[in-house]
Amino acid sequence: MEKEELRIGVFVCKCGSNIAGYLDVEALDEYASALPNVVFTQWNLYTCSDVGLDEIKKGIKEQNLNRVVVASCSPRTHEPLFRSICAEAELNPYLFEMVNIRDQCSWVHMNEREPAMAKARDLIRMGVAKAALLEPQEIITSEVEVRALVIGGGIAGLTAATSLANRGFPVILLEKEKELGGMLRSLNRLAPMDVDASEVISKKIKEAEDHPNIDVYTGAAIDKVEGFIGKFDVTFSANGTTKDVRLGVVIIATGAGNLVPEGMYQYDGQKVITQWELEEKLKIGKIDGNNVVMIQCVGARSAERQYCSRICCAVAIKNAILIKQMNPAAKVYILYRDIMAYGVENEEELRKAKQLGVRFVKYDPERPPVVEEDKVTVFHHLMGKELELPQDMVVLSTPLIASEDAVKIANLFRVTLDENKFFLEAHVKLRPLDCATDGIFLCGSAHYPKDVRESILQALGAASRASIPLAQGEIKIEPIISTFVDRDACRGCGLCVALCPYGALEIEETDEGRKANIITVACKGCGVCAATCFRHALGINSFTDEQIQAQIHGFLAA
Amino acid sequence: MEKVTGSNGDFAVTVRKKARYVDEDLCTGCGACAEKCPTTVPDEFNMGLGKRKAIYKYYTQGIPSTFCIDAVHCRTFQKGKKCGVCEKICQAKAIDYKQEDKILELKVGAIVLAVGYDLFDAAKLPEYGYGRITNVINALEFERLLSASGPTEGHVERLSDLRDHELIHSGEKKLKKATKTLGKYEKKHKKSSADFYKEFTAGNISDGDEFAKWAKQYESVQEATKKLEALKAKAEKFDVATRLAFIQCVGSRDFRFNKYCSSYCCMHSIKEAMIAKDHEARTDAYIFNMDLRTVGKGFEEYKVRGAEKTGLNYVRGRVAEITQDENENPIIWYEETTSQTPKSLTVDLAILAVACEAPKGIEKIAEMVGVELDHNRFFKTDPLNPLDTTVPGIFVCGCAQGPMDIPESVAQASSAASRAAEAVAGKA
Amino acid sequence: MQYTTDIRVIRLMCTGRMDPVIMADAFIHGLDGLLVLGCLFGECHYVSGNFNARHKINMTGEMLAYAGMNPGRLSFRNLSSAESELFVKHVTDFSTEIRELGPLGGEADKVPLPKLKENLEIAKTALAGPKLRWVVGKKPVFVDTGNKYHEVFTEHEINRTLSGIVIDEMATHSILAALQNKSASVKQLAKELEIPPPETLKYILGLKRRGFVEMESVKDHTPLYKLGASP
Amino acid sequence: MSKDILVIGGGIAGMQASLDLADMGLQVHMVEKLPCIGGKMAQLDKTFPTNDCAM
Repeated sequence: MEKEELRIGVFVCKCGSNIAGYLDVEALDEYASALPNVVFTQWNLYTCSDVGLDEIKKGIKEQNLNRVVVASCSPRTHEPLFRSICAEAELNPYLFEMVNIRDQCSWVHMNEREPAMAKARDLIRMGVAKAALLEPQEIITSEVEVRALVIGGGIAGLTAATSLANRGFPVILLEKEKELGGMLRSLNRLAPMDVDASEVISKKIKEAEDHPNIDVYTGAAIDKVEGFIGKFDVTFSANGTTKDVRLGVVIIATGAGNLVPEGMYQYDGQKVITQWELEEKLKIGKIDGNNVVMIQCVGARSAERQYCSRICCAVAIKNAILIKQMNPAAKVYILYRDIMAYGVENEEELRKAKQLGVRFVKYDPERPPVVEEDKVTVFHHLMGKELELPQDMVVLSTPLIASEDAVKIANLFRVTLDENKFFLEAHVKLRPLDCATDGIFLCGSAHYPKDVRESILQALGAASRASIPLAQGEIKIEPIISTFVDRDACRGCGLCVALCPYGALEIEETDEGRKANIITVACKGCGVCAATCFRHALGINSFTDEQIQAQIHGFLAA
Repeated sequence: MEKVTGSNGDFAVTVRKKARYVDEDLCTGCGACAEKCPTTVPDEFNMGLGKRKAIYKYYTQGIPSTFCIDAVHCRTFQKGKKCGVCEKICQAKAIDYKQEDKILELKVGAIVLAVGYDLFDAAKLPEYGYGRITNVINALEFERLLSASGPTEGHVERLSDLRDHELIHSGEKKLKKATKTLGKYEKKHKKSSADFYKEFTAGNISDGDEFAKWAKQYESVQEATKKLEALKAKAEKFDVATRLAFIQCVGSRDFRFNKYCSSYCCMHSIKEAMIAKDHEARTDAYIFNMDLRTVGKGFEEYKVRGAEKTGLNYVRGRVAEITQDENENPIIWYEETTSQTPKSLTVDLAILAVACEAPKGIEKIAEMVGVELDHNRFFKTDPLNPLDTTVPGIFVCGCAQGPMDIPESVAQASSAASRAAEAVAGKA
Repeated sequence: MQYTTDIRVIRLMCTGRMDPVIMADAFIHGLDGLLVLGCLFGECHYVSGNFNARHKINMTGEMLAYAGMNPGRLSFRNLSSAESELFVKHVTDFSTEIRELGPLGGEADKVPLPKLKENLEIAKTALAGPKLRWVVGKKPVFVDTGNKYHEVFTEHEINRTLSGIVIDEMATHSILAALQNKSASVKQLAKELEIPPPETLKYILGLKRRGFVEMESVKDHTPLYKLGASP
Repeated sequence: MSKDILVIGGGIAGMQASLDLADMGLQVHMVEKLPCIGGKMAQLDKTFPTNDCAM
């Protein structure tokens, strides 16, 4: 590339009295004019005002400036504005550099005029030194295949698929079982609405199956996944045939599994059963005997499985109520540690259960209940004495555990699982429905145990998140990302690939041998790769080694 | 918002944009105006624990980052005084006392109600003494004490200590002024006040109104000095608050107020206790609870970590009453249910985990948009269509639908977005 | 809020961008102190960038200390974007610490100028080289998922290995620098570089094996070494 | 018929809903009664369960 003559323009802002009250802005302007490559300088009362912005445009046009430096406030608030002004004047916006002499100088050194001036001069000199090395960059765009993949045909997957389809986006829905519906198919009634689970799920299934925008594949398995947001290439087989499809986004709704409490509390699946098995019995309306004892936190909140499965208390309360309603003479005990009846409805159900005569006994995990042939012995934590409860049936509340397919799906899509093998969100609060890998979203119990209402909520939310790239049709990326500064040097060692937190690097075989390939769409520009590469082949646009060093040298060269 | 007409897919909304009295396009957010503003008022962002000016930014990192004038407190607006300091100081010429409310007419296809929640007013529970006992505060107030950007820069101090510091500060100011007055007498009569007072009380000087005034002034200065000294001596012993009691279910799971569980308070208290411990290693925190509802992802682990690593004490039992001792330390009276014994515990601060309630004014909004509320005053929804209100095209998210934590609010917000987008696509 | 005028801020997207070479280079150009400020651990806006930064900064600090610089001149501290008071504390503390240390190459540093800068140049070359960068780069992988043979290492083990490599790298690069203009025997090198002769021999043999040095001649039964023709 | 959407409330939920909708290409009007958006979350110091900063 031919070296053009550098013509740097420096604009120094007074920011009313915010800068000018503590720094001699006109002297800074004069100082800047003597710096290398600086051909034009100007001070403004407010550089960000319409007048100031026009001056920048005029400078670019009339003085042929090819780099612009503004010494004012924080790039956090004003860099986008100044960049867009450069673009309006047909200067590449990435040839702009901002120097903060307000928030980091005049405001914080109000009582030290001379040292503050020295600092302001240094900062401007450093900014000019970096500006001299700036290179033009172009916004990167990548097309998005307008089609979504939803993995899992339970309540979450069905809801997400239907929501996207309603918005007009084509959806492929994969379910590993022969039938859609997931867990809800095996459940009896749902609280607090008191409706049949099968009714709810049949309606959802019909809605999805009849939807012209949804292609449903049951008995499906995913074989291979390649690509990234906007262009996931997925190979799957369903009912003996294999298909290749390209998809823009993916929603993971693979649900969860049930813990079978082998070896705990005399579990036998007959007289000592799980809540899951109780649902089956309730469905056919056959409960033997009058004495039912439920034990909470079986295999949960323990050393080997520390988490609380969230829904089991509500499930136990719901089933206790159903038993009481079927047989008011029944004696139902719930042995618990903490009753997790969170929220409005669950607390109401808890109250209802108590009113119906369901007994709640708090037990200490140090002294768990003991199940025997016809009784359960439990130390009542609050009464401080041992109780013997006769039993005709013991129901164990076991946690939902991660689906057996979680690891496989996670590996295929290169997304992370948490320590309990549930799918991990990108950020607990800011991005609770996104995976860290762009273009992949999650919902339902694949994320963590959830009830029906919460699964529906999350599914709609995931659909919302997934619809964004689909609606935009393309992805725009700030070009401040990883780039090759010396591609020949790269030997394809793969160190950068191992360290990249975004999976934005891969190794490919090229005519010149093994080389790293930057997946620009996935890169966020943190610079870990550049700071690690021992061949010094990688850099970050607008933050190259040379640019950073120019700033440091600029400071020290005073 | 003033008025809503129309139905699904076709709403006309009237919005009143309140005057800020500061031109948002001109204001650079520099803050010179607030520095010079003479009017100080309690800061609602800091739960009244800090101070702000009558021209202010709601909080430092707030958006928009421009300032606005609180016309209720501003001298120019209220007393018709010729203040105008902010107008003079503002170089951007952004102050506009004549700015008026603007009425905007919007045509929209869907409405999302995200009106949030209010905190339960703990003063309704007389037994906990909130509002009466200085060192009983609510969880959000405690949050501001913990915050580095809060009124104490993150040092957890007893509110009574903060009050005493404030008293010392204002007392010193008053004393300075009173001493100045004494000085005037002294100068005039070329006599020290002490000498004068000796003579005066001995009856050597008797006549003259002025002397009586002087003597009175001297007496009050002496008294004020004594009080101030005593207060200062007391303040010297002030330390950060290390004994903390967190009281759960204040206004929640309570038949007198809200029967429901507010969902997030257990975790909130555990978090506050952990952060307090983080700030000050001597912190000894107790969390009084009926059940610790740690039902979210990573919550139970967080609770266990709180006990194991930071030594929080989880006490099962509902607190019966809070009183205070002679040092204004709250005393927590409770039954330790695991040993069936009544007990008491003296702490530096009692923090009430107050319930999450539907916000004030929700009835007005509900009426305006025509949606129904449930019996807890939250917007009514069906668990199987958890975002849809009783009016098609109007959706709800966040705590306006019921208490929930941040991740749930964020997820629900996305869900409501989905529903709203489906609605304007004609498919809701 | 006011703080020291001693600091100049250089903006990076993430501390993960901190290249050991840039850090060494800054001191060579006369910087007295370098403070890297990043997100709190577990709150990195770039997922794991600050963990990477910590590994690199620790290693670089060790290397520069080995080169004779006071390790207090390079520091990594953490805060969130809302903690302005903490920011002030960090920069004020650091400024005080550096003022106590005085200018680079003074009494606080083990090696005085100009020798210190020569040593730092050698350290920079070593920091640019593959060995340290590879091991420090792989550190998170070794600690989290293990090496090729599924051996997972503790952080302590990796740090011990790294310390060893720092010493080796500094020594070998010192030898290479010493041989730049002349040939020398193991004994001469050992004396000049203050490395025990057996160690020097080990490094020379290692360098010879990889072609970085070669034997020039034998004088008085003592081999003389020079830089290799094609490393 | 208008495709615009009105979001009432500028707390975390209102902001997230607005951002999602705007990202989908829809015009969003957000109304907030206080002078700044951010809601109650801005008043929080750190947030559970990761103890990261609320800002």
